[in-house]
Amino acid sequence: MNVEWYIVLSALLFATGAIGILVRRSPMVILLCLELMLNAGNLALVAFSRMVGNGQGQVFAIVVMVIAACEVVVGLGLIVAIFRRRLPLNVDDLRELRG
Amino acid sequence: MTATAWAWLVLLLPLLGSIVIGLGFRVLPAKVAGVVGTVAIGLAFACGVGALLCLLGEDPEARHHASSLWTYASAAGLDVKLGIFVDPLSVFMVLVVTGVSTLIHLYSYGYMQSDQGYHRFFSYLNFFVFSMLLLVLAGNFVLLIVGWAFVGFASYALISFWYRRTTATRAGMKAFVINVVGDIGLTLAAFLIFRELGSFDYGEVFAKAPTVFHTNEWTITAICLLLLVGAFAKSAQLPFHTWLPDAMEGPTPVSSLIHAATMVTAGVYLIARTHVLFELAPTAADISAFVGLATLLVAGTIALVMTDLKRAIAYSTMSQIGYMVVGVSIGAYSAGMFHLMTHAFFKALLFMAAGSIIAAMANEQNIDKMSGFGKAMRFTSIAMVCGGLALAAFPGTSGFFSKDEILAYADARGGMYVIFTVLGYLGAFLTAVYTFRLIFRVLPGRPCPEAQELIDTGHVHHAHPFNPATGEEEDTDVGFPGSEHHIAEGSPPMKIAMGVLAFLALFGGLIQVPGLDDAVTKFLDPVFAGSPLIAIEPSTLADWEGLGVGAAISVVGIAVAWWLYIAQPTAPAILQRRLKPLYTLFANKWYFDEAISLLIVRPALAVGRFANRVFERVVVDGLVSGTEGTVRGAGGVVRAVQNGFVRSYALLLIAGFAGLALYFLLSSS
Amino acid sequence: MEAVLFFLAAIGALGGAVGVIAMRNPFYSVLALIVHLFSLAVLFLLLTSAFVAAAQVVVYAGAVMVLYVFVVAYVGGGGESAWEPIPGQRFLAPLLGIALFVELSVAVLSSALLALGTHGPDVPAGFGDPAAIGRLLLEKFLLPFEASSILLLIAAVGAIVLAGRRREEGAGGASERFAHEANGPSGDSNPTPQRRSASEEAPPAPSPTGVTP
Amino acid sequence: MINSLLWTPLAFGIVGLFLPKRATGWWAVLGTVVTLAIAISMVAGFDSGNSGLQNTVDVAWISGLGVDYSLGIDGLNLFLVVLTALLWVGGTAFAAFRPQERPQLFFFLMLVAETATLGAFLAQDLLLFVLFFDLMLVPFYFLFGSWGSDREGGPSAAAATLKMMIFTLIGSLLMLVGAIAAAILSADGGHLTFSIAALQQQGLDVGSQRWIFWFFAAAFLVKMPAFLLHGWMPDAYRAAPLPVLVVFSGVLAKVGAYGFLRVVLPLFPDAAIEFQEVILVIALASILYGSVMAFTQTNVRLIAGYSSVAQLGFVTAGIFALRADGADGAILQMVNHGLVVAPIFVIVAILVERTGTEDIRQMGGLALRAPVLAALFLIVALATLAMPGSANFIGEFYILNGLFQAKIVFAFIAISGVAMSAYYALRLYQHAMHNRPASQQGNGVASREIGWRDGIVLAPLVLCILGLALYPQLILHRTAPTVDQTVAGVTGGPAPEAQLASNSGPTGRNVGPESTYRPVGRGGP
Amino acid sequence: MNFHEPVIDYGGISAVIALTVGICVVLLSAVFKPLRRTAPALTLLDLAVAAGLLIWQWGESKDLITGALRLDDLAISISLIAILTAAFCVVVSTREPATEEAGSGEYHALLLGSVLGMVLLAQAQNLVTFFVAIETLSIPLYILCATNLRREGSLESGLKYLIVGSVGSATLLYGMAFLYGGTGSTGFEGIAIGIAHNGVLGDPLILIGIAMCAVGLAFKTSIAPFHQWTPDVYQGAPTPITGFMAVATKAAAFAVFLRFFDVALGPQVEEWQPALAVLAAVSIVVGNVGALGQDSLKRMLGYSGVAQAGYMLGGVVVASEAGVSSLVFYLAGYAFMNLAAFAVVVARERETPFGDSIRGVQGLGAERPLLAWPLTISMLALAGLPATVGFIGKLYLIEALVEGDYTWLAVFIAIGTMISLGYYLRAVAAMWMRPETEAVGGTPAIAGAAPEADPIDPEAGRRWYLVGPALLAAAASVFFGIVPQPLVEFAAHAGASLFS
Repeated sequence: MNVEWYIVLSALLFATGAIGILVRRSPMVILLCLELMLNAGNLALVAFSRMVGNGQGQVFAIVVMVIAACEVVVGLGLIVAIFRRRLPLNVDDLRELRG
Repeated sequence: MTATAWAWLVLLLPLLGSIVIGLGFRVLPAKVAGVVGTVAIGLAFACGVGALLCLLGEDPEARHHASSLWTYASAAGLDVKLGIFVDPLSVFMVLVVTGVSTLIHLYSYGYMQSDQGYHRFFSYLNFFVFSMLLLVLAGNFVLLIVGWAFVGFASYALISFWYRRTTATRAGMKAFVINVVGDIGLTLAAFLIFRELGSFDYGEVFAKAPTVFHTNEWTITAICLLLLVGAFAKSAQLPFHTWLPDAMEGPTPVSSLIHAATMVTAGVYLIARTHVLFELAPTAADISAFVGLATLLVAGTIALVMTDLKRAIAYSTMSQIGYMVVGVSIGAYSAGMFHLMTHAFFKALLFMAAGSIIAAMANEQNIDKMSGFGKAMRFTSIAMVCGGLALAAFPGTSGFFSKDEILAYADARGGMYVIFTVLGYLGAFLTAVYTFRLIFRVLPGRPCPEAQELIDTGHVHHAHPFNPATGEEEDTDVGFPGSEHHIAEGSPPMKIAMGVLAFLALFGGLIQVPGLDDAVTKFLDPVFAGSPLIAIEPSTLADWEGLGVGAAISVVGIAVAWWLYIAQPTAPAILQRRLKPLYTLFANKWYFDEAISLLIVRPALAVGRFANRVFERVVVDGLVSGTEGTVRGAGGVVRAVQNGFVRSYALLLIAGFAGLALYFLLSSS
Repeated sequence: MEAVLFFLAAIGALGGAVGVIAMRNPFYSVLALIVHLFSLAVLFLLLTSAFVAAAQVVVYAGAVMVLYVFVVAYVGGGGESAWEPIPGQRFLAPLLGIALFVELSVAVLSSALLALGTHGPDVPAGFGDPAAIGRLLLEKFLLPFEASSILLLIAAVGAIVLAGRRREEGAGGASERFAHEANGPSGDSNPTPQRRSASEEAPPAPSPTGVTP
Repeated sequence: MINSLLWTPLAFGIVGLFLPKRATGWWAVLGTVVTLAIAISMVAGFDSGNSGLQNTVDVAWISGLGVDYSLGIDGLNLFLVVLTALLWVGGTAFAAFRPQERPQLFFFLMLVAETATLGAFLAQDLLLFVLFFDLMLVPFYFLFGSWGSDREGGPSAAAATLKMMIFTLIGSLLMLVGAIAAAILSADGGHLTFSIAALQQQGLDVGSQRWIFWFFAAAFLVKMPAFLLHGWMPDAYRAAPLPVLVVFSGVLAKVGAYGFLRVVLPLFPDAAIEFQEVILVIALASILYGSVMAFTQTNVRLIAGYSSVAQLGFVTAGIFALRADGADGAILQMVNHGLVVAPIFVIVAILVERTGTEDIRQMGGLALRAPVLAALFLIVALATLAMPGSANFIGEFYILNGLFQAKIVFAFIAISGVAMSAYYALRLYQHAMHNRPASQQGNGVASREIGWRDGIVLAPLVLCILGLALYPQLILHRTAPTVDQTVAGVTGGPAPEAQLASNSGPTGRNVGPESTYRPVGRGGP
Repeated sequence: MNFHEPVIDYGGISAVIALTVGICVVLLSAVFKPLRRTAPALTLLDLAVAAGLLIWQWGESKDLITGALRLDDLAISISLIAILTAAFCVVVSTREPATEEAGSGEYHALLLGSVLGMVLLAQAQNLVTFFVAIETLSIPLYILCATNLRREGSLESGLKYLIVGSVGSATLLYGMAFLYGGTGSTGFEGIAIGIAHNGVLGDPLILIGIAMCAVGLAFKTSIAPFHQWTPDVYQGAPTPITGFMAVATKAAAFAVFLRFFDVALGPQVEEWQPALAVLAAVSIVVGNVGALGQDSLKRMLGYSGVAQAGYMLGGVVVASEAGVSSLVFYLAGYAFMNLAAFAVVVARERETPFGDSIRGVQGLGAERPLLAWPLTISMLALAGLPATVGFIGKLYLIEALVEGDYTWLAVFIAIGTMISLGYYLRAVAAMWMRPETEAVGGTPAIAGAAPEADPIDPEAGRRWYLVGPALLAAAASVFFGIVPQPLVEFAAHAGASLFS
């Protein structure tokens, strides 16, 4: 298969993730959508790494996984904290700061 | 001591007097102030005589000296020195001014007694004399303008001397502003002269002018017309005359000195001084002559119907100045100056007499309410008659010779200038009529209550002073002579002043009688020596013919007045009804005030109101608030977009990215 | 054969992704994501990067997802109300998504880079196997490698800070001061006016006041 | 020397911060007096024949950016510096005589303002000029805002001041850009310098001159303020505390006009010639509009304010006659106007204290009990309306003459402003001093003679007016050389005389000896 | 195939090591009860050490660890700014509720982590390092923003920052992927060479990559329209953290912005220059108008930060040595101005019930001159008035812009500054020109007007650890406004090092 297929696929995933962030209101799902976007990036990286034939992209992808994990951890931590504060788990209700 | 040294003294003395009195108003007693003021002017007159003698000592060709103290303002090619120019003309003016002023100071010394503003009055009066002398002695146009404006200010200060009279302050403002217009005319003329001749100095200018300009070239004409603006504003010629009648709000000595004898004749002096230029621009000269003629007639007609004593005399002043303007414009320079001198005598005299009568009437100026002062105030009435005769050019009086000399010259010059002779005589007739109208209304007849009171008690009428224009009461603490004011002709100084002037008014003309002697002409000749017009010289015969006609006219005029106001007291009323439109025209002073307010004052104020109410609010503030509004509006938008929804933030972020990406895609090769 | 695999995996990945954003219940979204991740792993294998694929399965589908499941179970994944408070969002979001996709693919397809059209060069055996990646990590990318480890530490600390129960056992005198304040004005005892009373009692329920403009 | 002149006020101000409340005012006055002394000694030591800079200071300040700390005195700024020092003495003393709240801060700001203003006048480095130009505003912002008076129905002092700040900074920020652009473009790649003299040497292409000119013009016209850009003036003037207004109206407007002479003419000569008419039109508009507004206003502050708009219009017109005489007159007029407007505001303050109102319709009749005040006021009023015989007249005379010789039509329009000035100046005087006392119009007017305190503030200023009236040459012959050189730099004419000959038309055709007046010659053929 | 151990210049990375060690030490200090109180001191010590090591390396210019990092004066100067800010933040955080809730040790460890990220970011010259660093910078901040756990605003800001920030990172990552794909390299030089010689110059692939990286960085530097997180997060976060973010994040992000665009993307300068210029103009306008009429000082400073970022972006746009120097100078000055302001806000929100609302500073001039002066100076400096470092900074930037033929952007800066007076002077006016609002007792509503609260500390306005930093920062911003030469040289070195 040509590399561009992979890239286009990743673009599709990226867009999907973006849409998800825009339409979903549960912070958890939004975190999932972030994962989607990052993974799209990973896919692109790996595909390119295959294309240019050096492993740097793959290493990058691995690092990205780690980072994604970190973000997830922190994100979930926040969600738990919010839950503890008895605030609604809905990003639309968190809009005390505005204007 | 040279003539210029004397001249500097002449300038210095009144200034000193003014400063001393002004600064000492707390310490000097009133009498001292009066004495200081009068003496200062008297000494100035003496110095003037000194200068005269110096000049007479020299040969006629050399009778002109320039002298300067220090460089006043000199940069970038302009060079203005604090310099004076002494020649027969200026000395002549100096003598007239200082002479008359001395007498009027003397008069005021008595007249203004018990006026709270005594110091102020004399300080102003001295300052005025100083300014006037500066005007006549100035050695360059800039200094001329300075003097010009100073006299304007002095007249303003003295017109609104009783500054709680709103009418007085308004009149002062009017006089000042119109005079400033005159100054502007002079200033522009000076600029133009500088542009053409590169100098402001009389000497240089008059020397260069004939070599630089062709006759009637537009520039020189423009210069002369601008000069005329100045001259007319100062000398109350049409259409700048409206301030003069209002100026009568000032104390009577002021009217007599400034608005009759001296300042208002400055215009005449100016034309005579710059005759070199005017001869290069005959058109301008003729215009000026015709304006003078028009003023002469218009003012005469108005004076016919004026019921306010002082205003009537003021109009007659205008018309007499009309004669002088005609004279100096058509080339009868020495005649014009001669009339200026005689006029100073008899007009000052008339005002003094009027002053003491008005004082006796406790400020009442309406002649309809006056009568019978002949018995009540003999001295005054004699003085008034003398003045009247001179004004009416009664044969033998000073006015008789001076006026007719002008008309004779016009006749001699011939051509269209004959018009001036003819209409001049018409004016003379009017003069005779209105002058004696006043006299016959005021002096003879059954004494009015005030006059009666004077006869019985020897006291002038006591009344709380009021403003004749509005009838509102004066508050006497401002310096308005209070009800304890007893001076009419009472005080010796006033009598002396009036006496001397009466003598001069009657016999002052004898120094220049056609065929017998011509002191004035001979003295002034060197000044005008270069002028071709001087050559025109009416024959003595022609002169005497003119004198004959003049005499006849004046006698007839007086007779008509007698018939109208003594013989047939009802006649005037009938005439008024017969000539209704004419009468209203005259009574409303030919509607000049109305016209001016319609054409200039109202529009200016309207513009001001517009600027204030509309422009400032809408445009200027609009500029501010408009931009401010836009910015704040944008701020509102930004804050509205900042709606607190994290998802819409993400939306904007991605949208921004999409836009950026689009740009880059388009710019990709 | 490879093409078939690709398409299967692609469909899987895409389906998973769509599932993530389509499912009302977060729990199902998580499951959808797991599908997505597995199919990605397959794609990685197709791209001859075994190690990444392995990491994908182990780290992601394993650890991370477990974490998710736990949290979802803890906070309880309530569905979302259907109506959209932000005007235009529902319409713009897909539009932008599509625009994004179009732009990206245009960029890729219109690129002059020939290699894109190829399968990629023939790579030596062992390309992308643990040894190769390991060498890269320890030689060229030593620093990012170490740095990311620190990052993990920090994230862990963060998680503790945010989620850890550290109210009762105060940290030093200072936080004792703070502890008594905690149940001072802040405690439920005296609700101050600004407080959202609705969101007080029923924790997860979306509060009405939240969405009122 | 020049450094001490610049920094003395600041030094005194800082010390004053730590003095007890009562002492601080007098300390500040002392500071201003010392400054004045230094300034006067500079005049004494000034070489009037020399057109170049004198006792200059020039050290690198930010070498990285090519900014130097360079000061200097020449004909352009000499007397403006003296004026500044003088008016500050007056304003500070006037304030010191009255109780101020938070006096330390007040006088500190006053003195900072003086240093900033002096800096703007002394700076010979373009950026230093811009810096001081902006810095001037800061202390005045605080003085107006904190010590000013809110107006019921109008904006608060803070709001009015903010408006002023933004307005006046509009220009000066653009000016900053313009200054940098001017330096960089004229250096193009070479050594970057902001020294005005150096920039003048390097020259600038016409294209860039055009827009940079407007950036500077904007700054200066707003500061003056010129017609249409004066929107900030009314509110600010009504809010400002009067002692501050004395120096503000007296000096700050001049900085704008001065900027034209110091910066615009030397650096952008071609643009100056190209846009001469445009600026002249603005100037005329300012003259007419300012005058008209001045004689329709009833608030004394605004009458004074709008009259300055008109006066600054004259100054601008004089500068943009682009002739030596016009520019000479402009500088003279700047000093004169400073000398008259400051006492006017002092008098306004006194009037307000006496009558309790700022509306001239409520005043009147004060002259009766306060003849001295009336006399001083009269002198100032006459000077304001450029009474011939006053230095103001010479100033306007030079200006208008320059304008007349350069653009005759403009001169005719401009001169109408003179008549109007006569009206509004006298109107102000009469309403306050003459007519029926306001007491008879209902409200009580305490007609009181001027106290010795205000006397010693007012008298020196009036004496300066009189002195200059007698000998304006004092200023003219010191400024002339520099001005001539500056203008010649624009018009390219070498010397004023030659240029005069060229501009003043038929003088060339004068033949015949420069004899004194000898009545000879036949007038015309 | 055998393993080549990479050469490691320990001197070069000494600062990084110091910070890493510091994190661990501070964390451990939290574990042992007796050491709990020492965390701030340890942090300061560690920061000092790191700063010292960096200064020791001043003037160096070398690649570290196989090109992962580049240590040069630009990196060092930016790192120093970040460290300075962090130190300030530590001091001001004393007695900050957030530190109590997060636990002093953790709080400071996270802070150090963020600093580590910044130092790495300033030196990064390799996509992977770049990405890791930027995350190391951000993730601790996500947490720190939320550390004021009992305040809804704090949590909200944390979550918002996390979500939007991750979107930004994802975009950045994707862009990096494209660049890597287009050039086959992850090193900055490699990318530059790749772009120049792979025949992909101006290729859509590259350009999209650039666009995405630009978005990612614009987000971090809060350039409009990617700025929207800024006001909310600034307002919600604990004030000391806000101060830290406002300055340090910007500094680090701009450092990599410069390095990445000027070095790696240099060949494409023609394409990205105008785009960035437009972004700069947009954020100047948006930031300034947005800040008008904001009642929350922190929010106002947030918007003003957007505007200031717009000004600074100008330094990147011109892609010249002068640009870099001016940017570094401005950042340094910006640090002083902002820190002064934030210190005052901290003090006021602790001692008044108004939180960071502008009402909190009304009448400050009379009540607390020692707080009023710093805030006044910082406002005037931010407004770019003369005799402050702000003026010189603008001057420097404008000079760079004009030199780089971006005069129109300079004009934008001028106009923006004009608008900015509208809100900076509003604060000043509140301090000096309003009657003091008597502080009715009650609970201080720390930013976001949250109900939960600590009792008022009426002495907060006199605490040395609040007044001291404020005065120092203010003094510095005046000092460098009058004697800018040292700072100018500092910046000049930084600029030179990138273009040597």
